[in-house]
Amino acid sequence: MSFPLLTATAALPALGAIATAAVPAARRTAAKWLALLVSLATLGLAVAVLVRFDPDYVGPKGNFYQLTESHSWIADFGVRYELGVDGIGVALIALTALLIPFVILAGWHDADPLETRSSRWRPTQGFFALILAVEAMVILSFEATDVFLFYIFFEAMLIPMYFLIGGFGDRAHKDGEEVASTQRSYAAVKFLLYNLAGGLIMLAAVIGFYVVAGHFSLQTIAEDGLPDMATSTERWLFLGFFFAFAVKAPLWPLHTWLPNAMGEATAPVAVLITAVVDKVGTFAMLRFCLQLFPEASKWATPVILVLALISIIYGALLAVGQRDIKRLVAYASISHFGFIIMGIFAMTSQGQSGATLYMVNHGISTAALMLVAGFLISRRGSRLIADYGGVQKVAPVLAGTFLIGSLATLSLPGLAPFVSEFLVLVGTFTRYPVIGIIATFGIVLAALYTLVLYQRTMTGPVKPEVSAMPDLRVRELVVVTPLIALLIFLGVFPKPLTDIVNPAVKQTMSDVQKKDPQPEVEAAK
Amino acid sequence: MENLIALLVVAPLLGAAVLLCGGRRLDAVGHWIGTVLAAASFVIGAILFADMLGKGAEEREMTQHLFSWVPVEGFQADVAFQLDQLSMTFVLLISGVGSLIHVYSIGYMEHDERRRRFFGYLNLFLAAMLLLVLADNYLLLYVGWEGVGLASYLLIGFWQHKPSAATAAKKAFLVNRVGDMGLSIAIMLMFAWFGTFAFGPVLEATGETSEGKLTAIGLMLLLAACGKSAQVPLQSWLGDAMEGPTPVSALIHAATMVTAGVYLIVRSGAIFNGAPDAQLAVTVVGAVTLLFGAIVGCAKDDIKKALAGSTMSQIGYMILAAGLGPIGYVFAIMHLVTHGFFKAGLFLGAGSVMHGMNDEVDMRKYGGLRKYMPVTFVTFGLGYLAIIGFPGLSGFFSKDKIIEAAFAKGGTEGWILGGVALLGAAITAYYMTRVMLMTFFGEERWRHAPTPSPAEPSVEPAAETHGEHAEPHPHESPSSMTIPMIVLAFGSVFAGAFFGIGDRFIHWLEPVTGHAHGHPPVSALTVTLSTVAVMVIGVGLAYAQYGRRPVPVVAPRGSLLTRAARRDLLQDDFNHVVLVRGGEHLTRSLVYVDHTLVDGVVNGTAASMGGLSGRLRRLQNGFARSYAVSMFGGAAVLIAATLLMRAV
Amino acid sequence: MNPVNYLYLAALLFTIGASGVLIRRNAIVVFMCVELMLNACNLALVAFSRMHGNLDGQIIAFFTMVVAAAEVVVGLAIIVSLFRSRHSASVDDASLMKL
Amino acid sequence: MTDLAAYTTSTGEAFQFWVLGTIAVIGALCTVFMKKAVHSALCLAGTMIILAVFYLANGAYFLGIVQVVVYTGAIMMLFLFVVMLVGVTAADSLKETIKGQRWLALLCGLGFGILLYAGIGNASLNEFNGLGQANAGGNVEGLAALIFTKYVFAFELTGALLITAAVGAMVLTHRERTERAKTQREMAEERVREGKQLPPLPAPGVYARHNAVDIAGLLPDGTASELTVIKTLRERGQIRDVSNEAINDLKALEQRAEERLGREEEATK
Repeated sequence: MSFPLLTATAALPALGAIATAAVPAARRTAAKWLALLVSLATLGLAVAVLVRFDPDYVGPKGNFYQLTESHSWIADFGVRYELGVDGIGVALIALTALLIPFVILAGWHDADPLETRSSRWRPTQGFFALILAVEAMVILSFEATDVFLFYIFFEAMLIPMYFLIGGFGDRAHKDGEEVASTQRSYAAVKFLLYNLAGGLIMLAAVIGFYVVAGHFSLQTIAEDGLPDMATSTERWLFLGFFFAFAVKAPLWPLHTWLPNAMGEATAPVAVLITAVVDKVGTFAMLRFCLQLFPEASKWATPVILVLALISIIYGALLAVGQRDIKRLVAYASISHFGFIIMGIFAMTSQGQSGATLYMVNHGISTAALMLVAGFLISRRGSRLIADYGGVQKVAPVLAGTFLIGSLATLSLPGLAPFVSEFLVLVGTFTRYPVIGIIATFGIVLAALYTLVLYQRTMTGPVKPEVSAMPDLRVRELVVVTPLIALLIFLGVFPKPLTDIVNPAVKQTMSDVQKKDPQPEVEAAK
Repeated sequence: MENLIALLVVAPLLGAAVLLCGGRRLDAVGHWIGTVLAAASFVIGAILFADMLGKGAEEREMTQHLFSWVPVEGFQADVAFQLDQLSMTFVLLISGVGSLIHVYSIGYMEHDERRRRFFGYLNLFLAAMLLLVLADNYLLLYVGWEGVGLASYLLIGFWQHKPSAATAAKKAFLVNRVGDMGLSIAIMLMFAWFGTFAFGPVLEATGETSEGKLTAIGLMLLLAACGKSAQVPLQSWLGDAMEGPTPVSALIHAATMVTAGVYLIVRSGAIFNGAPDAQLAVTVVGAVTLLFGAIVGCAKDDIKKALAGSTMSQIGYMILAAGLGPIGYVFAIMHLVTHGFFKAGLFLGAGSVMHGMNDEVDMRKYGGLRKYMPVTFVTFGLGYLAIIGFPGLSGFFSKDKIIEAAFAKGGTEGWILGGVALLGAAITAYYMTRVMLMTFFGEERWRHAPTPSPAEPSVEPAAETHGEHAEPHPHESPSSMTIPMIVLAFGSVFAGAFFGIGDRFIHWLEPVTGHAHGHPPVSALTVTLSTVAVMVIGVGLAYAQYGRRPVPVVAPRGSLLTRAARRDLLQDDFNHVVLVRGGEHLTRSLVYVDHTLVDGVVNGTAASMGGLSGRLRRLQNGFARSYAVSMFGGAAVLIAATLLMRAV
Repeated sequence: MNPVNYLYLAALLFTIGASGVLIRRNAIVVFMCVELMLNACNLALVAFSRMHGNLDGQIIAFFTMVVAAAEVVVGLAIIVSLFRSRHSASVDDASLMKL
Repeated sequence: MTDLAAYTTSTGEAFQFWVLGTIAVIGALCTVFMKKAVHSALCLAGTMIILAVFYLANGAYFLGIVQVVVYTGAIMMLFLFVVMLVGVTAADSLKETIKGQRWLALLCGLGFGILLYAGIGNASLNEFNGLGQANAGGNVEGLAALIFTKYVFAFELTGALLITAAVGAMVLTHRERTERAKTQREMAEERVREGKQLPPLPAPGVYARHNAVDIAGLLPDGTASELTVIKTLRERGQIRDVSNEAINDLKALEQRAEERLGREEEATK
């Protein structure tokens, strides 16, 4: 029994959350630093996981999960505390552990007590403790190889997110006086209800799966193969799982909670939602829907692909129509999640590798764009695009970083998202040409909404309100620069990532018994 | 020697990185760094060129494999370069003209406090463009392809405080994106059918696939070319792109970037050879754009927009030639190079004129400038003679060849295309003469004209430093600007002769593109003579209209065609009505739908649930007796159940 | 005559008592109806014991009586205190369970 | 009674059953449908006595006696006491307040009865052996033997239950005065402090045409004041309201006065 690395990776932020919450109210700064250090230490552990991880490892009896830990938990129902990672999980754990420090750093002052009396005091400790709690749960749900264990954290995640969204919003300024947003609690409740609804349906499916299989363990399945179940049963269970993940992802038409949540939450929390928490949904589609119910997945593929396609075009079009910066980014994310889901269900190795890369890249790019947008908003105190203009002349660095974030969002070649998006498109195209071609319209629309956003906010004559706007501060530069560097590096040299992901994807492909369509002309290589 | 290839790209890329991340402390030396690095890549290109000349015609191609870019099951994209004669030609053109324009910009942008960033963008452009022509597979080419798009976006919108500039930049990028869509679909098709998208394998595999598939790929590539090279129907962005600083217009929107489409088609020649329909489409697009651009060029009073129109039509020539297949490839590239020289020269000339005239761009407020800026006059004049195809100058050789090739296509197509090309030549001569006369001859209309005209709000910092917006004082530009113009003038005078005489250029490119000698229905001599003839006619017309009579300062209303041409033949209006308006309506209605329908369904279910529970609540009226009734009924039901059980 | 008739009679009385519980509003009368139901049960029990020829049925009936007595005592006490607090013996007035 | 072991009973018993059974049913129905609680109680008592007779007829002598003594003698009297306490004459209307309650009740009762009959009907009740040997040693002894041997535990429990019930009843009903009674002065001060009804309550029948105890006196504006009737009557709701008549009389009086005045005015003209 070696050192339980995975448990440690998840336990550290959990303990950190408790410690942070325990810091006395007066010592606010101490709490911040504590949270930051914990998140950095977690990042260190995640790096350790990356190092210990061997892409081409195949365990005994074809159990491809690594760094496994397994203890009996609720023996009566065969629920086990069972952890293990494959390439996809490792990539996403790394992404999560990487983003959280930036989120904390970006939200450094978001939870400070307000100077004006107009709004209630918001406990700083709670903010950072909740963020760490979310990190712990997300990491655990990436590690869990026991369906029930996964379900627990998949649901528990909602609680801290609910408080983060409902408790800490933008500090909207109206003629100098701070006013609390009325929409915020609505957004938080909406977020909770949508995800709970999905979760409940999933719970039924989880129990159903136990009835069929007699256990919850993915590792057992990896070793002994799937339990045989009737086609109809498999399809029902698949739908139960998929619904929950589609809400979380979010897939059209279950998306409407995201714009509210991202619009009302502070930028760091919005990043937490779209870049970290939602990834659990898409990840779970790969891990559970495809591996537990391969036949049903293939059965549902056409419908899901069409929905994903709708998400892509629809999200992009709505992003064009937005007047609120953060909602715009939210709809852009919906469009991108459409790409991810499309790549997953295209059932080609390009598509699925692309989708996995896409999860990572979208996490980074959205974080970059959203955080810079957050800095911008915190300066002017308004989320409306119309309130900005000519920022580029006042704060060139801010504008530059914002532009790079936008270019990443429209997946410009040379930046990370391009690789994944193109892989997804190619992977889809080889099996479903029409859908692939329609999806390419998405890249034109992406260019439209990002560039319109940049033009309206950054260029043109300087608005008097923004004329005194300061450029990025050191703390903010520290947040943005590494993200941009990462975007460029992964865009030019994504090989390290693909090396980790490819074997896992190959495994998934074999689980669903799908082969890539072969080109009819075998060109001279 | 191969290892040098990467340096071609790396040098300017390094420059861009340094300049853009360097911050203000580099403002003093920024432009020098940029220029030196651009020149460096030219020098490397020259070295490689010399080395290439040393080898035999067949083993001149060299490749460099850097690293594996995106390795996924069956999908192998590498970062690898391929340098053959075709790429070499472009490398020299790009880095050469590019360096010259760097030098020119030192003077031109002197008064702009963001000059450092300007040079950073220029370097970025060079890097992307070189990557485009050096890539050995379509995906890497795509990177360069969008990279130049980005650079052009940044440079067109360089004066971002001008809303017009920002809009033009966005427009350019979007229209290009439509073309890029074509390119990416083409790549997907290649991957789906050939399992690869590297030049070599794909072009070999063309022999084994059906003509239909080749046609599909060809049309997608054509769409891409249209976007990048401003061909109908995606040409609308080029005119607005003139919002950028003039050096940008010269480098990107005249000499290099806009010709990328031609490169793409010539590079994919094997595909087009296998798909006659696609070729026909290419020629048609080329011919139409040729006339379109020429007509627009006749109507514009803005000197840069007039030149932009001519660029469009000249690229139309190239596309037309490229569409003709092996007969035309070489001439397309040849015209591309010569055009690179004289059009860049013309733009630099225009820039120098504007520099001397407080950035006035309306030719109706010029006139008689030849005594004030002699150097500009001479160089501009030589470029003018070159472009109208004055015998002996470079334009003459390249354009004449294309017209020949067009006739050589044979059949009615041949006649039509040839005729169009001839007509184009005539119109070219007409509008260029018009520009020439309005600018450098005639009375000095600027003396009374207050500048800048309200139509063109001159908010360039350069203009502000010129101080009072009173009567301009035309003056010759500094040497840093004139020298590049002189060099380019040399090029535009002698390049054509150097290439054309003895088919040097054909022998140079033949190994790559292949070449077939066409047989025009009429003798080459006839074609040449007629070309000269129509040229003379065009000049004569223009002289009759603008040389004899004085030019009105305020543009006359003009005929219907003229007014349409002034509005880019209503292309923008069409786009606005169909795309922009329609798009706005679509998005607005969608936002509404999302809020009411998609969201409403969910909220509706929630509300109905509430109502239902409200009704159920009524049953709980709190009266013990009604509870007793239900209990009693329950008991009865139980008994009934047991009886039934015993019955069955 | 077949002694089963006693059972029929018991059933009839029981039903009448039950309906009474449901219909009447006066708590005291409701109580009486409950007593009626209990008595009907007793009658049935006694008849059964006669049929089966052992005394267990009577024992149960006996216990029923005792429990009934206890129930009546407590029930009436409740009624009295209820009447004291709200000056009414109607069961409908004690409808505080309504939301 | 040793020859009871037969499928049919003696004709005497049959006759008794049919006569008394009918009366019992009638009594039960009256219990349910009598307007006044007292009547219901009496009818119920009658039914119970008839049941006692049936017990005797069924060989349950002890139970028969107990039924008469305990049930009819004790419990029903307890009922009557409570009825007194709550008010004999308080007749509650049989009018239904809850919508559909009555129909539901009757439906349920009917269905229930039918079902019971069906149940008894197809129950296999063919073996019939009288209490001959069971009662051989005397019915009471037989019961005692069972109670104190087989059912002793249940017996103890019921004893405990009875005691608890008795105590409970006391707790619920009996209110012991813990503090000393207020003196008149204290009450007066209290009244002043609370500022309600300082003078003594008005006497009943004041300003009214009657002066009976159960008629509320009228306030100067002619409305009846419940305070003038004693508490018990008030709580039984036995107040006769004559305020309207009084007010009408007042109106008539005024009208007559006006008429007379009107006539005098004409006379002055």
